[in-house]
Amino acid sequence: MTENGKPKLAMYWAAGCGGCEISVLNIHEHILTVDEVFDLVFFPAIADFKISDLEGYPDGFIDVCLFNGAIRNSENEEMAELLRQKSKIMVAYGSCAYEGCIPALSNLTSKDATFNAVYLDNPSIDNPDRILPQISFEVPEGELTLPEFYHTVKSLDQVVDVDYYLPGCPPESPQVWAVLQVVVAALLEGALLPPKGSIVGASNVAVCEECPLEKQDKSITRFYRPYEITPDPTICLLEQGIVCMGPATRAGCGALCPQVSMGCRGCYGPLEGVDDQGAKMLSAIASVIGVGNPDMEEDELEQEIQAVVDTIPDPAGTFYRFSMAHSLLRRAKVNADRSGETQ
Amino acid sequence: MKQYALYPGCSLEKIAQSYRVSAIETSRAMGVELKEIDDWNCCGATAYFHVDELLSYTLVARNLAIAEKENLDFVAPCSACYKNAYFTKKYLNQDPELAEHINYALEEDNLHFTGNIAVKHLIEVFVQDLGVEQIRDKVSNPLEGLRVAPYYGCQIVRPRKDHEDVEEPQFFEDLISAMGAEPVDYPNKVRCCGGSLIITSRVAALSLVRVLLQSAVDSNAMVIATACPLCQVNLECYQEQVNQEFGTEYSIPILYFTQILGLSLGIPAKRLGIGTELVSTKEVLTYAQKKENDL
Amino acid sequence: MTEQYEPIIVGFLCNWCSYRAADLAGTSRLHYAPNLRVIRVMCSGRVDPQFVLKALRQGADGVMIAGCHPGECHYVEGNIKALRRFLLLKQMLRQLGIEKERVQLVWASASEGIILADAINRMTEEVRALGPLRWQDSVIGANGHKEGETVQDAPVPEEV
Amino acid sequence: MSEKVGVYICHCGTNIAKTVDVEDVAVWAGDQPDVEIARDYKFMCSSLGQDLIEEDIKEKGLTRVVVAACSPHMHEKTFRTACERGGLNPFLFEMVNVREHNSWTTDDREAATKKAKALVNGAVERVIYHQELEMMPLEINPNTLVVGGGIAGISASLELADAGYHVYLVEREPSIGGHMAQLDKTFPTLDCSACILTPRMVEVGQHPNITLLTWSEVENVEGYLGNFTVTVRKKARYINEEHCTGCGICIEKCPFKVTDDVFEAGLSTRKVIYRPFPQAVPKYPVIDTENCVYFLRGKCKACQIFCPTEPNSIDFEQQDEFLNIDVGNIILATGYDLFDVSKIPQYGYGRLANVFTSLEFERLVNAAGPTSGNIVLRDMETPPDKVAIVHCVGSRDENYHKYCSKVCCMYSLKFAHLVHERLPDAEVYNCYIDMRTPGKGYEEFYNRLLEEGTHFIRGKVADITDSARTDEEEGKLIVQVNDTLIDKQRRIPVDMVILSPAMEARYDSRKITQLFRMGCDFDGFFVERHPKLDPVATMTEGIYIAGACQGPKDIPDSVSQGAAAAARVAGLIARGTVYIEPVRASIIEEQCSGCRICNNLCPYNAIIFNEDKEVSEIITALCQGCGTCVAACPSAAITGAHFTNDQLMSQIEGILWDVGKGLESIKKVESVAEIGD
Repeated sequence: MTENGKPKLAMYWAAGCGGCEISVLNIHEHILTVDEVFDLVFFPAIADFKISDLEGYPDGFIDVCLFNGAIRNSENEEMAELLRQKSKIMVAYGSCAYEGCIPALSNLTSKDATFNAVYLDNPSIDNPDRILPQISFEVPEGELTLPEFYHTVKSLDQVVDVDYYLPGCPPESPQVWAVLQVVVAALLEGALLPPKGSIVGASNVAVCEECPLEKQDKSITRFYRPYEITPDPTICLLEQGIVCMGPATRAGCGALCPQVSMGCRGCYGPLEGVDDQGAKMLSAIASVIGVGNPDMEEDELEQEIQAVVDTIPDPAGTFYRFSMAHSLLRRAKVNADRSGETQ
Repeated sequence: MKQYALYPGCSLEKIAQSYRVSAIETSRAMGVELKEIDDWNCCGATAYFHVDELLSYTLVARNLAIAEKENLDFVAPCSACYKNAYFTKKYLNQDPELAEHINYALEEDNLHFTGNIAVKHLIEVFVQDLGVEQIRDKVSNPLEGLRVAPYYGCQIVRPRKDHEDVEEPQFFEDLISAMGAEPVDYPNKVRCCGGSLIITSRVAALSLVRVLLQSAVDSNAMVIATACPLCQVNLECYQEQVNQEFGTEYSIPILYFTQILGLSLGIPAKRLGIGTELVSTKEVLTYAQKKENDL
Repeated sequence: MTEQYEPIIVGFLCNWCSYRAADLAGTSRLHYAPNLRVIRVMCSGRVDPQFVLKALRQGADGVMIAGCHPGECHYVEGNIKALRRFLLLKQMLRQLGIEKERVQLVWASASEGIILADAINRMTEEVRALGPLRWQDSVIGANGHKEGETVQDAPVPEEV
Repeated sequence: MSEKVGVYICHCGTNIAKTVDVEDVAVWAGDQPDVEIARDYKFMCSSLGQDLIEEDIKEKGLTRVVVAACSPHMHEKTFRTACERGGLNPFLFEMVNVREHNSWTTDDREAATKKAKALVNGAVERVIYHQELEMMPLEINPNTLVVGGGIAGISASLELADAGYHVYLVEREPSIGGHMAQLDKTFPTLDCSACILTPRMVEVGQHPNITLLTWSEVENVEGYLGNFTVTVRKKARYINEEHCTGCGICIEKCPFKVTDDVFEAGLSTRKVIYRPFPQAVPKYPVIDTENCVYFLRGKCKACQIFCPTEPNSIDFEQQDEFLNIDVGNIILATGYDLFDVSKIPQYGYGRLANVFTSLEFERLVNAAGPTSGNIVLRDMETPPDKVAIVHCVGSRDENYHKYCSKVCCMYSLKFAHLVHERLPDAEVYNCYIDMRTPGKGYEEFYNRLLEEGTHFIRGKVADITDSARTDEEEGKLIVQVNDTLIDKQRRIPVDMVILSPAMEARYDSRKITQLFRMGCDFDGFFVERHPKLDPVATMTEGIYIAGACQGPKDIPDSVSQGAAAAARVAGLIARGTVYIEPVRASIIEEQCSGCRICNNLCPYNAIIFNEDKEVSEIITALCQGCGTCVAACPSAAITGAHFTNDQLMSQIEGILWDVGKGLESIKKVESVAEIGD
């Protein structure tokens, strides 16, 4: 804490949608307190900072860095490493930085398939020479460079050491403000910081605890996609056949989505002791499929259950919507021969 | 008019003319056409299979292939032909190399066996395809009081096909009751009639025939109905020799089931080939007399 | 050291049926592929899909879950839940590019040592034909950000 | 987590050492992290082997033990006790199966050794996460339920009752006695069956420790070893058991008769209000509502009118009663059914009058039977001159039952003897495949029959027909059989044929196994825990089986199994509390979100929802430890003792240590920040 003695705050926006920046500004009048308390030293989203400014700071100059967005290309990684070098506390802010989120869903396909869809065969593309972006390109004026597009999207903690995780897509503003208060209390009054690596701004019980919908025994005979059903708003959505990730996702958001009859998507990430949110939810939801009993013949049993399973067309996309990068398998094996398999 | 590919077999050419004639008459009366396969060959009967299995399969496969050309179900009135056709189709379906080998031979006649047609005994056409109810409706001259012993012979039920119970089949009895006649409880109905043994070891075959005749007498049957030309010959033509050999006086008429069925359908006896038997069938005809003349 | 690639398959065997079937195969000296490494669980219903993914991530080339036939589960219906999870997991594994032969569910009662031994042999050959999986190196490692390395035949993106 | 693990690799003589390089595995294990000491030893299960463990724990301060040897089903208990003796909690121990699952299944020494190392490494990684557990005490309710009042059920009940324990004996028929009550004599001693059975029945009827519930069936079973709650439906007898003296006047006066298909096997009739047989226990009759005129058309009531008791014992308004009884153990002795001989049409049963089943002949030859013991044909008058007895009807037969029913040879010999005894000049032909006389005095009994001049024909009967071929066969039943000893087809004319059908499992045995949550085999007989070493126990704790329900057997075996089951139960009751494996699930309340995914997963209803706390809870006593809910809980709030997620996850990592990452084992990557790949 040099010059004016105010703690230094930085926020960077890597592969993300910018919703996290908005969520910081969304803490309403508290933003004034933030401004009063903190000295914004690097916040490209709201003020014109340059990388050279960042490089100019001494190591550890920034007290708190809120890093949001996943690591999609080399620039994201370099900035992450640079910010880590320059910051005392690195916070993986929001689901992208914490566990890959929507960007990481591209791990279900490959870099070439992505380029193919974006730059080559696409109805709105006119690219006869089939030009693809290159990392470096010589022009008379000199060399033009672009960051390298990685095969696999990674979460922040897979490239640098992360101090705290603030889940949510985006994190709920009241949680953001609560975290900032803790940080301020620690920096100014020397209060104790939570142990390194812990998840802040979320509870360690599942969303169901905060969800007001009435819950009974679960026995599901088919699943519906949101457009296929208008659910009873007072009863647990999962029991009505809507895939709701609530049971396998941390609370903290106040169960906003289920209260408007939308199944929880799982953006606050898995609970303590769960290694893979997708597989865990799959296990829970499959166990309560209410079809098939021990007296049936083996193949009839399988057919009946398969019929229910078929009503979830995209299990990977549904169960790994936010935690793909943190899943045990991280990505799909792309050179597998999937020609024979129709989706 | 449902059509079938009729495979008459050698017996129906010569000694079993009456079976052939009565079969065609009764099937036509029941709305079924038995269309004889052209250029059919011998089916190998019971003997040839044990001499050369491959060639006997080829013989039968050729007949099946001809029937397949017209895409009609294969019908054999004689039990031996039926058994050979049934098992040829079964084994060729199970053993693709055998089928390929035989088809290679059939190409000479540009024939090809695929095995996609059904193989049926004539009695199955009546009992299964037409069904007892339909027959009962068509019976215009029910043979009340005529006690008939249903003699299946062995090859219809054995070796085990997909028939009902091999030991206690009932379909022949149902057919007889549909004719208005009375089927007799005939304990030896699936016992062997001696078959070709009648030539090779006469006394053994004759004793088997004797058992069948005695059993019919014990069950006080008036006539034995058969569904196989060889059984008919053994039972009828050798009654005389049985009597000489064992000092018995059997004189039981033996008719084909199609002949008795024909009578019940009101078809005159002559058109059913009745009258040429060695053992007089006059008594049987008295049961069919009533309605015959007003036809 | 035989050059031939020897797949490694992790087997979750339920204590009452398939584990005893494997014991029986042993006591009757049935020789079968030594590629299966067994983990004992009390019931196939205890096998969490996370275990399957963990085994694949740690380098297993295949995973076999073996339980009692439906209707014979010592805990009445543990195997039914295992079947439900397996059928949904199978669908997700295909999206993750894992061939369906790599993760199998087998029923074998305590007296069916032969059936389990045959299933192990069959699965070993099927996985051997598919080749090593080696998730850590060949999938996460290979698809890391090494410069310029492209992956040969990228699949057309699935329309869901 | 650093622990001091002791690893022991057993040679098992040569069983393991022949294929697994045990020394190499021990040396390799020695320098794995957390492994304090690694030894290989010839026979770990020997007392010396166990001492090794004990001493190492004491001297080296081991905190975990891993033994790589045979299947845990063999010696897990042995090594757990060894750990306990060494002062280590027995659950800080993990066993590795390198014999049945490894050395016995391959000759490839290299592969077996590699596999052994992987399995040992998996066990070492797993055992580090083991927690101390205590065996769970379980109070054993001293009452016992015995299902089935045949000789097996009776002997089990008497053994327990005499030992001073209370028994509920439930029997489906109006009286106990089972099939044995229908028999005349018993082989080989020719004791009269009723004479040796009825005293035991009376004993049961009068025993203070036995509550007899006849004409009753078990409807539902809940609970577990030591604490079963059984719902029994006591069907209405329409007789008030307090007042009825058993005088039998009602039976006398009842004007209606029906054929008795159950006890008299259809050979004679019984009244509509009836006792199956005179010595029935209990003595109270039963009204057969399907044939009783009162129940059909509301008239008669003769029995009530003539009943001498005050108040009247006949009570037409009586309803079925449902009793909930609490018992600690259950013994199933539900007996057997006879194979339906009409399924073999060529033997002519049902078509040929004088073809009898063995049960029908037992009634014929029984002094209390319909013919007071005179052996006569179906016309109930003419005695037969020639009798044929056919063994193995439906047994040892590809088309019906492949197994041998064990008792038919002996009772067929008994029948032959009874015919000789009652009809001295009758000829008896026994057609058998192999004469099986395995018991004490059985072979001597067979020799006795030989001396009595029985004709023994070694051949399977082809068929039985009444179509005679010679005068001598006229009017007779002709038994066609291929006499393999003289290699001739024989046609034996006889007057009477007795068929000895196979013993089959009860028609509803599958329903019973679902009711009591235990297993039955393909033929429907109940499955024992171990065919040789544990024939009366089942895979389900607290459920025992005895008698023919476990497989065909004769009276001596049924009695000894009944007593054996009783002894097992008495042992448990005597101990009062039993310690069972602590493999149970439990919910961490703080982590439970009340999502209720687990609520309907438990077949034992051990998971309930606490409405006010809005969390789910597990009744530890009811939980059987299958772990299905542990795997299903989406917030990992349910943990399964001895099979926790950490234990299994680390075991997975352990057994795959040699994959991909070359041979060095993967250092445990700390959970939170995984630095780059």
